[in-house]
Amino acid sequence: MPVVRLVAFARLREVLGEHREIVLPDGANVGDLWEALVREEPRATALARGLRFARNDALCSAEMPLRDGDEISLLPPYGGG
Amino acid sequence: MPVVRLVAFARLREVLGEHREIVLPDGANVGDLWEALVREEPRATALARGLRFARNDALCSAEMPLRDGDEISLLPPYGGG
Amino acid sequence: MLFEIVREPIDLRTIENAVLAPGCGGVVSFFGSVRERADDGRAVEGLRYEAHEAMARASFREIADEVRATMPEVRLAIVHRIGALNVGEIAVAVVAAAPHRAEAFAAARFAIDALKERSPIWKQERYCDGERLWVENRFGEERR
Amino acid sequence: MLFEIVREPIDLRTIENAVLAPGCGGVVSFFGSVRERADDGRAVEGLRYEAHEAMARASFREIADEVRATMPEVRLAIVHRIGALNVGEIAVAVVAAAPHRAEAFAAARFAIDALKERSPIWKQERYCDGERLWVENRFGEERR
Repeated sequence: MPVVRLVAFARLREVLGEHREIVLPDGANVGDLWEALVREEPRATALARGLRFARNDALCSAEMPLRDGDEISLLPPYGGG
Repeated sequence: MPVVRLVAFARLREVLGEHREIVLPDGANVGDLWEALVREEPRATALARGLRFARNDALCSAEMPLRDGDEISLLPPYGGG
Repeated sequence: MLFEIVREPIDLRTIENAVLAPGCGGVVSFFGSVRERADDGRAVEGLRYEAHEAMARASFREIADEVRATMPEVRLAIVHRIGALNVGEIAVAVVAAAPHRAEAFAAARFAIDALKERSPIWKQERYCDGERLWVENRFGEERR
Repeated sequence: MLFEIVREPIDLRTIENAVLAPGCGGVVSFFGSVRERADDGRAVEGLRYEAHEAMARASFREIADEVRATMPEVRLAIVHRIGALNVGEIAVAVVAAAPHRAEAFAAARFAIDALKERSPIWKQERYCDGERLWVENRFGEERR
């Protein structure tokens, strides 16, 4: 079962905390991780709009399979500049 | 007979000198002044392309009549910036 | 060439010096600073920025690579500050140096537009009335 | 707002400070400096600029008036140095501050283009081989 490290930013950090480790079933992908987080913290549901994922510092899709040791970032819509 | 002060810039300054006073016949205009200068200094002829005139710090046409005490500037094509 | 996320005040001269070269006669600098009023007119006390730092730096380098693909002579720097900023402080600086001014303008404009669209950086406005709001960049409509 | 012909080195920070205002979040600075090579590749020792100072200052103010006619919130500064300049020194600086970056970019670009076209300023290039040449701005084709 893969253990991944989660990093959340901005609004999502406020709801989910900045860092945590999560254990997921074998074969789980990034979308499954998000579903698990939303079940645990329903306030995150409202923050799905415009959400992007990154795996080990590269943007990835919700279909990306998780591997043990991955760092998964949750990136809400950007506001830099 | 109007006496005008002539101010020349860049290439024209090198040929005509920076400042001088010139006496012109009554009724002369800025174009007449230029013709008088060219007669006196034929090297100025080659510098007529793109030449602009100003009378007392405002652009003017060659048809502008000269008045006693006018300052007439000879402005070759610009190169600022 | 300089691509950084910093926590200290931004010094524009240092950034300009990083891109200047004897062949670059035209330099365009853009900097964005904290305004005293939000777009809706509310009084702003300050901002707080955060970033995915590794991805943000990578996005700056990617933006510069794209600029150089069409304008190989352009030298570019992109620096964004994170943490707490007061009104008047510089949040972001983009400097483009090029032999000719058209390229310097085009590169600086492209870089700041691309940064707002694709760099993982977030802004929280902190208003004088105590409220705090995460503000997203909108597209097709300008915020700064 | 600052419209000057100067004989001393240009300090960009002073010019930027002259246009900064708490409501202006976006600032675009253009500066043009002396390149070590002319457009034809010849090695440049330095430049010499001269100006009809009163008319040049008046043209800067006129350019700023035109900018404000379409973009009333823009604050603009235009400064040109005259006299002898060495390679690397700043000849001209245009700074535009505005609430939004699109206007700051548009104003700075308009101002430097307009200056080259209509401000009575002349440039003599002095080459390392000893030759000196008065160089005109060409239009439809860029020089810097």
